Amino acid sequence: MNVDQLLTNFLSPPILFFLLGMVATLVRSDLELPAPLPKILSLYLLLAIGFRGGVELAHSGLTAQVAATLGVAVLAAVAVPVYTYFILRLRLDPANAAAIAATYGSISAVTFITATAFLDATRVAYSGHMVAAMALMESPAIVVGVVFARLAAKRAAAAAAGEVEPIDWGHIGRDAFLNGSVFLLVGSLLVGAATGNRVGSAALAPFTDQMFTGVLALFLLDMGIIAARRLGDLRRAGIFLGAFAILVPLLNAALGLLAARLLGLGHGDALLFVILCASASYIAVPAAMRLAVPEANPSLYVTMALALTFPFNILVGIPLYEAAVLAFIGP
Amino acid sequence: MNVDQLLTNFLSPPILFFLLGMVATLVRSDLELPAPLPKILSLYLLLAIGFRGGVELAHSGLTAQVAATLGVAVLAAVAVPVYTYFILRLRLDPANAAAIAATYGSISAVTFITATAFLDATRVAYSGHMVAAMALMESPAIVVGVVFARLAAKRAAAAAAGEVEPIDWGHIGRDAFLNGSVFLLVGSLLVGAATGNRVGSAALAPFTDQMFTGVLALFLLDMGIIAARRLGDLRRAGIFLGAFAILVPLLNAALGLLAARLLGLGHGDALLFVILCASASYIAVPAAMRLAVPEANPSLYVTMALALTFPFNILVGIPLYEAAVLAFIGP
Amino acid sequence: MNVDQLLTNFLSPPILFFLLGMVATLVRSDLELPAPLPKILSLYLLLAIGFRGGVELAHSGLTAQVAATLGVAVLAAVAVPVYTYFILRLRLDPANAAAIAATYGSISAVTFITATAFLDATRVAYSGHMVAAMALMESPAIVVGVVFARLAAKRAAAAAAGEVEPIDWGHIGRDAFLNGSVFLLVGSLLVGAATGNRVGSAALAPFTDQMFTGVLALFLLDMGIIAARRLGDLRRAGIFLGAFAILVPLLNAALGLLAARLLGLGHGDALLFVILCASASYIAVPAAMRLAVPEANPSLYVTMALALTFPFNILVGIPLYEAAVLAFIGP
Amino acid sequence: MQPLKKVEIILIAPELPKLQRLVEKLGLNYTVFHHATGKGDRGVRADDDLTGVFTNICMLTACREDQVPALAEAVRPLLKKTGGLCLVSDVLSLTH
Amino acid sequence: MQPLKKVEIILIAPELPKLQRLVEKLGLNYTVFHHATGKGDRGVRADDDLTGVFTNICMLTACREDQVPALAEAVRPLLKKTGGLCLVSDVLSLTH
Amino acid sequence: MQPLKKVEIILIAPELPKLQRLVEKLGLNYTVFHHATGKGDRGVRADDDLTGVFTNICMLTACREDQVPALAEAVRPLLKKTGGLCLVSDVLSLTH
Ligand SMILES: Nc1ncnc2c1ncn2[C@@H]1O[C@H](COP(=O)(O)O)[C@@H](O)[C@H]1O
Ligand SMILES: Nc1ncnc2c1ncn2[C@@H]1O[C@H](COP(=O)(O)O)[C@@H](O)[C@H]1O
Ligand SMILES: Nc1ncnc2c1ncn2[C@@H]1O[C@H](COP(=O)(O)O)[C@@H](O)[C@H]1O
Ligand code: NA
Ligand code: NA
Ligand code: NA
Repeated sequence: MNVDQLLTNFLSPPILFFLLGMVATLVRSDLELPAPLPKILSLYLLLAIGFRGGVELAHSGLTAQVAATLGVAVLAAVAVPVYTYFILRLRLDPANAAAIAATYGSISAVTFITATAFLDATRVAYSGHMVAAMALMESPAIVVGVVFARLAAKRAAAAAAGEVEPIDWGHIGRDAFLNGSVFLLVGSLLVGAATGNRVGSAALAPFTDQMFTGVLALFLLDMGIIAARRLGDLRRAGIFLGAFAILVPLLNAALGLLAARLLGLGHGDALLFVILCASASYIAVPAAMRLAVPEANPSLYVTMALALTFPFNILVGIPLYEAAVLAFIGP
Repeated sequence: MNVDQLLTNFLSPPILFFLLGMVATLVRSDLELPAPLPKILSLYLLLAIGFRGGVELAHSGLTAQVAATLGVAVLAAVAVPVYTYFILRLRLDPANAAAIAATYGSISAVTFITATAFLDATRVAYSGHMVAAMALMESPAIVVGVVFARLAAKRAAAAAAGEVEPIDWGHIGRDAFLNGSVFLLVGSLLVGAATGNRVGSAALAPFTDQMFTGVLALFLLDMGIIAARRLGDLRRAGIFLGAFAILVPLLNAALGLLAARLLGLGHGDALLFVILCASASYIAVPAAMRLAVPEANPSLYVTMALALTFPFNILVGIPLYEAAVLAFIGP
Repeated sequence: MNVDQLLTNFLSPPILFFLLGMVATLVRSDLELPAPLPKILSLYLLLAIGFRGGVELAHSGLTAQVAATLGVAVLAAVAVPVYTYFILRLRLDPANAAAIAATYGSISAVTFITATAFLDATRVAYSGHMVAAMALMESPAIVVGVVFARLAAKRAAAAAAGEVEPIDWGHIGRDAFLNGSVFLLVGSLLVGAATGNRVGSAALAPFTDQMFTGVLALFLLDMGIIAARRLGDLRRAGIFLGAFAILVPLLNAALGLLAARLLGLGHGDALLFVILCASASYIAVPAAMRLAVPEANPSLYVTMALALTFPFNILVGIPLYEAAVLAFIGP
Repeated sequence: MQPLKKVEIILIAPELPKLQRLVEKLGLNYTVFHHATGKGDRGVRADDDLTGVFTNICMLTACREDQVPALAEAVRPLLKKTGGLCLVSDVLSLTH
Repeated sequence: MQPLKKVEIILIAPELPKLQRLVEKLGLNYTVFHHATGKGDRGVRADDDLTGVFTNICMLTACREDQVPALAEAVRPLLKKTGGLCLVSDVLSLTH
Repeated sequence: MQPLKKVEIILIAPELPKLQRLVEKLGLNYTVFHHATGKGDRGVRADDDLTGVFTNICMLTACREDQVPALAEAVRPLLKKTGGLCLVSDVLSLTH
């Protein structure tokens, strides 16, 4: 990866505000974004990225390649938590293995959004259906994770001849496919797709487009603050999970790059697909796991995704994957 | 009403986000806008609509027709709660009758704003003093409602030979004319009118104009969520109040249309005047009634306005009234 | 000061919204901006003014005059709390004297920002490093104030032969230089300076520039509300502190004007330097004093800065100082 | 440790100013918790009503036993009018 | 003044709907305090996790002594599953 | 049901980290309620001061009787410095 890409990424306001947030925590400044501002900012980002993606989708329309991309996206979202689960079981109990597998099988919308900002800054085109791909990749891992956890619990209960509470699939499905962030993303995508070709949608543009980078910067400031707060918990995670939080994203990125190549994705779409595979969820999945798999320890799965994988992806990952895409797929 | 009007209204992002919010609640997604975001959004909308109306008022100035319009607006705001009170007394106790009458005598700023967005989308002009009309129509119904409730309470107390706490007019007046939403709307209108012809005001435009549709969409998303939440309470309201929540707005719209015709209002202003008459308050009035008429049941008057009248007006009402205006007043 | 300047300042939306807020409280309207909105707005203003100043700094670069200005700024920020402390000791105990001295030695970012809005409206140029000057002037007074308070406490304890808790310099330094508002202002300045000459920074402009006046207006609305709420406490402050809250800013303004002349600052920069000297802190300093000097009474130092000095500066001060700058330094 | 009575008053939010005035008239210190939701005889009080007047506040005041009756009398009419709750219990207060 | 039991239930926020359903089934009135943070055997619950599901709520319900056992039984499984606290104490309720 | 002491500590918000450190040193679990306003000997604490440092927090901790003295000693200096309140009462804790 050449120096200029690194700089373009590093010297972009959003990234610098992320670092600023980390510094704030490390020097023990009392800077913080008062709740519920972070929640509000993430709602805005989901609405805006969804709506913009939908509008572009309305312009481009659904092609065979689009369908193929979406299919592969779902496939990846199911495959990743399965293979990672078995890796994790080498060291962890089923509950924690399942929760972490789900975390890395799902995606991080903000990582994706930061990558789109990088592409915008480097004037590289990407298509709206990648947002649809992101939406489709958020939920499957949750279901996979919960299933693994429950099956293990069943076996344990059977062994102990105790009884286990029956699986409430309706609840799990709701957590997976209807949780606030997934629903808002998909809904905004549909609204954008439905109105994209009509005059009305233009009226939303100043809100969804012009504010976008600014809100992202503000949100990353907060992400930096809370990511740094969790650095302390990393010790508890240990060397195995620490390595996992860096190596598995790299591996998933490689697999994603391969898939992108086979799908014949262009430069921008390829990078976004790679970042989706490499990213880990710290919103939708933890929210679901907290209730569906209460035995799992949040300070493991949230910390890994937030304090290691997220910073790694936006600071090192984006330019690294960009270089790989250029080398492997071309501009 | 021709299909295209319906579509222009339906396929506008704000309306679709409203429907999205309703769906979110109906499918039991946990999507919600964290408090105090909805309050913040409504403060913004009142400030923006007030300021923009004031600026336009500064440009157009006060004419005889403007004065006449404002006079008729106040008249309507006094007449409606009076006649509806007696209709409601057929079935309800004085307290609830008074609260509901006040609700329908007053107006809904967001319904008005949604109508302006519709006019913007269909490129129909309207004038700034309609915002002044809206401001004037918000309070009178509150006073009328409280007076009816207190007089009834007095009679009841006299009959029971018990004593009734004296009416605190100062408090009622403050609730009616100085409650936060009315005050901000009027104040912003005055600020806009005072600065409209000076360079300074332009600096506010990006904030008050460009963000407007986006914020409206976000607010309607929340309105959809909370409106759907109250659908369950409708059963309690019963068939009489259910019919009231649809028919009275239609009747008021018809009266409003007549008045608009007599006032010689143009297309845009006529539609806005009609929507003001047809709309019911779910912010200013409930806030006032809750304290001034505590015996009245909020799950009646809030639910009717929020779960029936508001959705009816923005989904069906706007295109319907538009068609009526076109037929009865012309483009 | 000629009438037109007064009008340009008075008839600007931000100022009128400030007055609107004061009126809201005085007529006992229940209008208020729900927490944490005011905190959010001030975070935005600090981020935006910092970033914009940094971008301009990146364009202009550091000159000898810039360095000189910053040096004098720090000097002023140290000198003012020292001399005011001894004035205040004539009537007050050390703790309150120290807290008030710190309040007037530091600056008010919002007063500064309102002045920049005034300059923008009157099309007068000013330079980005004035934001750096503001950042440098925020903290020193806090240290000075705490030192005075602690030395006095030491003497008292020695006299009473009691023991006094040792000064926690790390904590004081953090409160002074790393408190949220200072940190965000400086950080945003650095981010702006680092990215100002790169394409990426432009993406932030709509957020930091176009929303700016609107957010300022909204924030001043809240400032008006809470300033008026504290008018009642003024009685407790008494005539001495009342006079102090007006005369000391005027004196500091005069000294600032002299310094600006000696530094050879231009029209815009001179006005900003004067307003910095004249303004008093009601955020960073109170936050620090509350913990470092708990014996001091907040309803004195916060009330003076918020209910007297701030309104005086933005309503009368800005046009007054502007006239003085024009007379003493020229256009 | 000084024995006191802890009085907790749950009231609808917009009545808080009135409650504060009358508690201050009795010379009592107090703490207020905001944005509480709840359900009572008069129905649900949620936080999603745009008006902000439908949430509850909870005022906690620790006072001497002999101050309770006056407080109770002062609060009762408020509870009568818009509903709510007033609980009294025994506590020990750490003297500092 | 009527003697009642005050029951305080601290639970993780997203379980609130379930808790409300089961308290309402017992016909009890209640007040809920939101956005509480804390530390327990299962670690810290802060308010900075973007998901909003890691904060606690505290439900306060004043009920008759004979209603407590049923409430306790109903709450126990929730506490078992996601942790929390349930405290019972004596109070006098101001009758209005 | 296990008999415990309920300790409620009201303190100015920015002192919370210090309070948490010292309660955790005693190995106690706790719950914190935020953004409480109030009035005490040192004046009013409202939520409208832009700094956010003038509101109160209330920490609730249920502990064994023998843990109370140490807690009281640890808290007293904080109360002395910036004011506040510390109340102790008897509760039964639902064992789960
Ligand atoms: N028994 C109770 N326990 C706890 N909170 C109560 C109780 N009764 C009433 N409340 C609170 O007081 C508010 C008003 O009560 P009510 O006047 O009965 O509608 C309710 O919304 C609850 O927050
Ligand atoms: N002894 C206690 N005192 C106060 N709050 C507690 C106590 N134990 C648990 N909690 C609260 O209950 C939540 C869950 O507790 P736990 O299940 O022990 O992790 C914690 O986050 C605390 O807010
Ligand atoms: N008797 C009391 N009852 C309830 N809250 C109190 C009491 N005394 C003090 N407080 C709370 O503690 C804070 C500081 O008290 P003080 O140090 O007396 O100013 C006040 O703002 C109140 O929130
Ligand atoms: Na992934
Ligand atoms: Na109406
Ligand atoms: Na100063």
